[in-house]
Amino acid sequence: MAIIADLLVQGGQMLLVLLLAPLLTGYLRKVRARLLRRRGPPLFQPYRDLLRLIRKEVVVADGASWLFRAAPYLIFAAIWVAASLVPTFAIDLIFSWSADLIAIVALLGSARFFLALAGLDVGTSFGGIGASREMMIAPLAEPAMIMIVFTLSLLARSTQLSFVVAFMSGPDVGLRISVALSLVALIMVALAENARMPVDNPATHLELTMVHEAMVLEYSGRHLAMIEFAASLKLLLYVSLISAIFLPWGMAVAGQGIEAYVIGLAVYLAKLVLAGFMLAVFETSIAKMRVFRVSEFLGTALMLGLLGTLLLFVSRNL
Amino acid sequence: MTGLEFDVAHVLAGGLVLVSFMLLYQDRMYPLISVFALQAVVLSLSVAWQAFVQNAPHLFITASIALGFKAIVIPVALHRIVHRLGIHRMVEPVVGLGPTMLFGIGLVALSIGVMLPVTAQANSLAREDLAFSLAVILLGLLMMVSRHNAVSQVIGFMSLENGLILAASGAKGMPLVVEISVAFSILIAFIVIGIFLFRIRERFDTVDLQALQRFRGGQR
Amino acid sequence: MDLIAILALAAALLALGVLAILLTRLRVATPIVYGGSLVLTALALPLAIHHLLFAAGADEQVWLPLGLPWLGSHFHLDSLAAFFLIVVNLGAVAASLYALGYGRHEPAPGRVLPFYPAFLAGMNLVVVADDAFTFLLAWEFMSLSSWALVMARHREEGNARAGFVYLAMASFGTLALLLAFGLLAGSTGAYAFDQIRTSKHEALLASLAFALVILGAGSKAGLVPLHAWLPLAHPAAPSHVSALMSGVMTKVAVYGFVRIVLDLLGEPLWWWGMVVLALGGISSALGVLYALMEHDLKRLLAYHTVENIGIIFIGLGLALAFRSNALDLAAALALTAALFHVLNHSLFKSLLFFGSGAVLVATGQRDMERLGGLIHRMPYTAFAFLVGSTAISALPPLNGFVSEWLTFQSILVSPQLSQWALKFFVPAMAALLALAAALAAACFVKAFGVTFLGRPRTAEAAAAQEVDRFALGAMFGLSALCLLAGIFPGVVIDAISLVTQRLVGAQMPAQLGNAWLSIIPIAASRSSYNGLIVFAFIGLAVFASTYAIHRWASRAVRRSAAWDCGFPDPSPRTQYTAGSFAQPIRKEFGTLVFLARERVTMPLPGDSSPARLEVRMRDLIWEVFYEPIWGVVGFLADQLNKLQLLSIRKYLSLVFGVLVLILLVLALWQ
Amino acid sequence: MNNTGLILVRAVLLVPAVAAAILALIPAYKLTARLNILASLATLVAALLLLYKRPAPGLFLIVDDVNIIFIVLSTFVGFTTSVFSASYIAHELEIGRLTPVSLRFYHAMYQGLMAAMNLALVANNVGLMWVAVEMATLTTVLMVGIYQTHEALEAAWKYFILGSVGIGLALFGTIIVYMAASSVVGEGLEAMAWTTLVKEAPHFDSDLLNLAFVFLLLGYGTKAGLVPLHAWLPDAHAEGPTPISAVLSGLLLNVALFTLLRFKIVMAGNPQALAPGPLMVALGLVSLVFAAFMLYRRKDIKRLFAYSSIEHMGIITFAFGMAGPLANFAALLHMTMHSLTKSAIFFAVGHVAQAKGTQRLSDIRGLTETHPVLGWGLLVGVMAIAGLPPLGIFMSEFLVVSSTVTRQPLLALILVAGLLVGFGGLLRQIIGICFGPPQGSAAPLRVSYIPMFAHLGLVALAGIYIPRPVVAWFQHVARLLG
Repeated sequence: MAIIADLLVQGGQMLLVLLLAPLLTGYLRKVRARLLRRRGPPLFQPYRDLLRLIRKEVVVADGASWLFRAAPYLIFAAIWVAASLVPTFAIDLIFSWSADLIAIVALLGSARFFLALAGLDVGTSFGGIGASREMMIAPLAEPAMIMIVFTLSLLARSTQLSFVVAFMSGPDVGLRISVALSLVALIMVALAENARMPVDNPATHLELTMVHEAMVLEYSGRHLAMIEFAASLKLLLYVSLISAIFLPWGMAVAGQGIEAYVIGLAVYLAKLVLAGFMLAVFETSIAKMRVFRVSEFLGTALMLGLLGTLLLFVSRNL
Repeated sequence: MTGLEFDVAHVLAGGLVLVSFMLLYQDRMYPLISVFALQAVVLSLSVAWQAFVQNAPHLFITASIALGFKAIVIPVALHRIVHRLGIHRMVEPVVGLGPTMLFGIGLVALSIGVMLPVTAQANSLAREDLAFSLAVILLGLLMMVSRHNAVSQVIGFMSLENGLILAASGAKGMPLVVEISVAFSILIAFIVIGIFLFRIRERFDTVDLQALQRFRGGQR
Repeated sequence: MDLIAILALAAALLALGVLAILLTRLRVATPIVYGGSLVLTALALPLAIHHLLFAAGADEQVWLPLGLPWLGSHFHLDSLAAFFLIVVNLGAVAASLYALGYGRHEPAPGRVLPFYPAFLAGMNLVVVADDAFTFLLAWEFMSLSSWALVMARHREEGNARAGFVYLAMASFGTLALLLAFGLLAGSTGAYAFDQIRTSKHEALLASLAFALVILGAGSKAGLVPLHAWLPLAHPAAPSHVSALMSGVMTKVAVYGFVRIVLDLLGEPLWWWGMVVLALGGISSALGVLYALMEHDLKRLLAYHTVENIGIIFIGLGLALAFRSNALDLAAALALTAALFHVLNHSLFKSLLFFGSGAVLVATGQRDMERLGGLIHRMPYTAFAFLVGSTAISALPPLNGFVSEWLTFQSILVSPQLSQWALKFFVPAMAALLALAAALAAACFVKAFGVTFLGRPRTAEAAAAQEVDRFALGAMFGLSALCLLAGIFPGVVIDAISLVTQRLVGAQMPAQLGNAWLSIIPIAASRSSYNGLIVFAFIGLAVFASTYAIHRWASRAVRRSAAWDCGFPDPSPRTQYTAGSFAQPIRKEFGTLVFLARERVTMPLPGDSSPARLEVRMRDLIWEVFYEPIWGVVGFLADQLNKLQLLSIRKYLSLVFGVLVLILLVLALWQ
Repeated sequence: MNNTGLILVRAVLLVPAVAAAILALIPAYKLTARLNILASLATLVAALLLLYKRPAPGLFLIVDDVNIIFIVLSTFVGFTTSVFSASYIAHELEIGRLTPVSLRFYHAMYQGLMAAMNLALVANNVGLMWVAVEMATLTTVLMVGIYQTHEALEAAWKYFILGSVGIGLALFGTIIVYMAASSVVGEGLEAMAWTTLVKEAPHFDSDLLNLAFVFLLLGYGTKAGLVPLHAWLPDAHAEGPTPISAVLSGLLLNVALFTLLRFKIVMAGNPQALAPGPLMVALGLVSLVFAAFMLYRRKDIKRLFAYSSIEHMGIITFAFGMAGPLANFAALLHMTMHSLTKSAIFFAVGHVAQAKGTQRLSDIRGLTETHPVLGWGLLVGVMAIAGLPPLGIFMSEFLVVSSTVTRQPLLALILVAGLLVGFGGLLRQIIGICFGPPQGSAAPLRVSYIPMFAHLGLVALAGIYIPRPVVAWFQHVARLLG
């Protein structure tokens, strides 16, 4: 019985992220528009967009291979799995031990790998630009992320997210400079990874500056829907990750009963609202930077992450 | 060994070194050959004295070979070669005669310095003999390396051989085999040198060794 | 029994090589030699597996009256040797199978066939050798036979240089190892490994030997800055040999390092680990950067070997550091990570070289800028290459990820180290490792994307044909192994535990008993990973989403010209190239590492000539380490060569001078 | 009983001597070439029989553990070289470089050289040994000059002058040894017999011995081609007929080193004498390093391998200088292996030069393509000489390096650096010779490769297995050498 309940919770988590992801995107757009004194699209517009795309026919470029058509599913699957492993409203889910933080980072890497390949598949110049720039960003974002993971797991003595979260909500944390450094670094990485301002402008199709959009330029119909959906999921994943680690309160623990889950869910939604709002504020108050400044931006993140790890290595007998 | 015997041997060996210096000093071809003949004479005297002192009659053969062959036959032959090949009459030294002589004196000092402590236990005649013969050998080598002209190099080589014979005769009771072989080897050596001189004459019109260098390609 | 059988198989391989000399002119030689190699190595493989899994405690020793007369040839099969025998023979089986098809395209089989089995025999013998003489004999024999294989395409430009650099470096490595063994054996000449193992070595002497082993084994493995031969030699050989050299021979070098440093030298000093870590970190980062700058597919793969060797050495360095601090369990974890990566790299690097060989056969091209779109013409090769690319990029659920994950886990234990220098150093190496892993992914997006995706850039690429069944069989076999090792890592880890138990006296917890076959390096509360579940999850998600989409979405598909923001250009030359793909990374890292300088020549307004972009990059390692040596050797050779053309008189003066000098010394001495 | 042994020793000496006389008289060159082979074979058979029946040592002749292996080696290489020579000179006659008259001379000198070398090896009397070496020098001088080109004459002249000076120094050394001995043993033949010298060595005046060894080392060292006494060697190898190059490198250098060994054993017997080690080590290292660098700028294939010979003489001298059972064993093994390998290389080189019609390295390219057997054979030979396994020199270099490093790490570093530089030079050249787009004639050559492969086969065998008796002899000699 317990296993079935656990499986249900796990399944619920998977469905939950699926459902919430477009909503978060819509919410962000709405808040951004409001901040810019526009009315903005309705909150549920992303769902409509997805449905619209799914119903449309697919136009596949002449030179596209099977990889082009398979990639959206692979990307979606990898991100979905990663997203469902990040604690949202509860920790200690039944499969949470099957992949730790490092594996989650690597899963996102897989998704990016296939996205970049898909960008190259048709053989257009814009696809190449996107893939090339994406793979310029990744080598800095990933090590930065790994460094952040290191800081956290050295503190928590675990790379398992559930344990990290449990540790962060526990009494042993204290105020640590390393934690602060990694929070800043994580936010920077998250911005870069999700193609947000100031690294990339999700709303642009201006050829010379785009990264993510350039790669998916050739996609249409249901394929594009999958990719857009995956992008929303990834955003949700990062927001959940940040809030789970740095706002670890209110999480349900396995076996606590239904009320805990309900409370967890409510707290989680509140966190999303808060984090989304802050993200939107940040994005509207900053200008996009030149593509080649991105490396400096991410280099800073990497340095912060490394600094955080080093401080831990040196400052404490772990 | 009595004092007189020793003194005579000493004088003769010393004379050989002296003649070596004279060889070094010569800057003209014909006197050079003559001085070489003189050295051969002194050598044969020295060997003969050793034969007498050591009561080793076979050494007289060596002495007479030195006298007949080196003091007479070879100088005459060299005279003719120089004449026939029209070799430049002047010896061309590499460095000035003065420094060469000075270096020679240094070599003599070196050979004495090396030999004297070494042979402390050996009898003194042998010791002196060895020191002098080493000096002659070194001076002969010096002659070979400080002269451009092939004939003077050959003479330097033979002077070196003279030093060897002096040493061999000084070694008491050294089997005859060796002396004869030395003599023969010198004979053969000279014949071979002669053959080569002949061939070199035939092909290069000069015995100056530097002429040989001209035929090196960059092919090595 | 296993050992005797292995030796017999090695002898049979040598005999096969001799047979190949006799058969060179016949066409059947190719199937005979490769088939024979396949059978023989396929026989050796189960023996090695059997020994590792079921006879780990029961070492076998064989003594033959060969080699040094008073020593004889000692051979020894323990779990470490058995593990590397598996790596060697697995690679050999795959390469032989591949070559059954690939070898038919060989222009001059007589230059390959005799050396191929000899090379295999050499690698097998290195692993089982148990005295210094036999070890070095086999080691250098392996180098020599692979050198002959490198020289097989001797007419191609640049191969002469490759051959020269390769064998010169190999010789350098052997001499370094020889010095190391000389130090360890002592003046009595105790060359047998047993004697070396049991004798006590002073710290200074052991450190010297360690440094020499780094030079010797490191140069063979391809550690920066000793890697210079590797990107020259590996691509020059026929592809199945490239696969063996990159995938397997470098692992034999790792074996040599492990055997000597962890087994023979006794207790390590802590700074050994630091040196190895530093070299590993630098190798991994530089190797992948070099690879990114490369357009030649096989050279790119060769540089990735440098990267992966770096990763392996990071693991080994950690193992040494832990061991010197008596943290045996952590050492076991780090060593497991390193050895796991050894196996993984041998699998996917062979696979990738097979793929590049297939491309080479199909198009005659190694230059990526002249390829493209091969996924349409060679779908199976493309799929296998994609699997290999994913694996080498350390992406889950394939095997490359597992070993890097384990390496990260062992890095996370390193705060327990007591030396401050190490504490500072390990996180930096971790960052380098992460950087290398991410760059590797970028590099393989480039390699796969430019070679297989897009549109063909040349007529040869457009006319490519899928390769034969043998080659495909070998590639798919390896792909399957990559996947299996990725989703059942516990099996491999448990096997490696038998090795670490032997070397560092500890082992990781048994993995096969864990629920759901997940792997737990230390404790469930610290970290765990389950390749199987991740794989199942991804499969499930793909299946679910595909099903849902196809169930509810429009299924209409229309083929049309590419959109490309409205400016589609029919010429395939407007595609992104390998060079342009790597340009951002070149800007980020290249200006520092390669002193890359770009110069743009823009035509004046109104001038219709094309703009030109020139990129100049410098290989600093080559310039700093190799060119000066070469320059000094050349200078001295020139100077001494003047002594060749002296006159006889001057030569005599030399003799005279030496005589006088020695006499002077003698006179003064007395 | 012992009579058989004595007859055999005499056969080893007299067969070539008599053959020399006969060959000088017969004009038919095809016949003489065969007779030459026959005589060499007979000598070889006699030498092989010596393995089973040694004569008792006499005042003049001796067969012991020190020389037995070298006698066999010398006669063996002499035999194979005569086989090679037969096919070599046939070609030389064809193109007119040699005339039937000079050939008569050549064969006579060949056997004369064999006789002289065998005499040097079996001589128990140090004076006799000196005479034999001198004879060997003279015969080779004549053979080096046999082509009568400018270069050949120059080479012979250089060889002759330097050789004569060297032999003079060696004689002086021999005289000093006699003096040292005569004051202990008494005057006469006894004082020149090596066996007596060894026995009585502890009582000799050590200072005299030191001095004597200096002269002997420089004298015989000139013959062995040690730098800076080496100048004759490359020219003599390059300009003479290739069989002579093979014999020079393969045998004469060995004989010169062998004489040095005899004296070194005497030195080792005297506890007060200065160890000759440092001197030999220095000369050996200088030779090795110098020759290694000289390999790089070579333009002539025979000169290339001549310098390689200098390099190896350097290694051997170094190893003998280091002394100790391992190094001495290695040096003895190295002498044997080098002799076999280098003569095999010269067999190949001779045919290569004939096939391509030139000795210029830049004109010899892609040999494995134009002449596969020759090219691969040469390659194997060079790999062997470079010390790569599984060939014999690997074992000796292994022992030299590993036994040096514990005692003199710095010397070992120099040694290794020299080896590496030399290897690089040789490798660069051999890659050029054997690989790349072919140049020059590709006309097939009809010659016998048996001598070359016989040597290489032995070298390959020795790399992994050395017969026990040989090991025992070497170990015995290594002990004697201290």
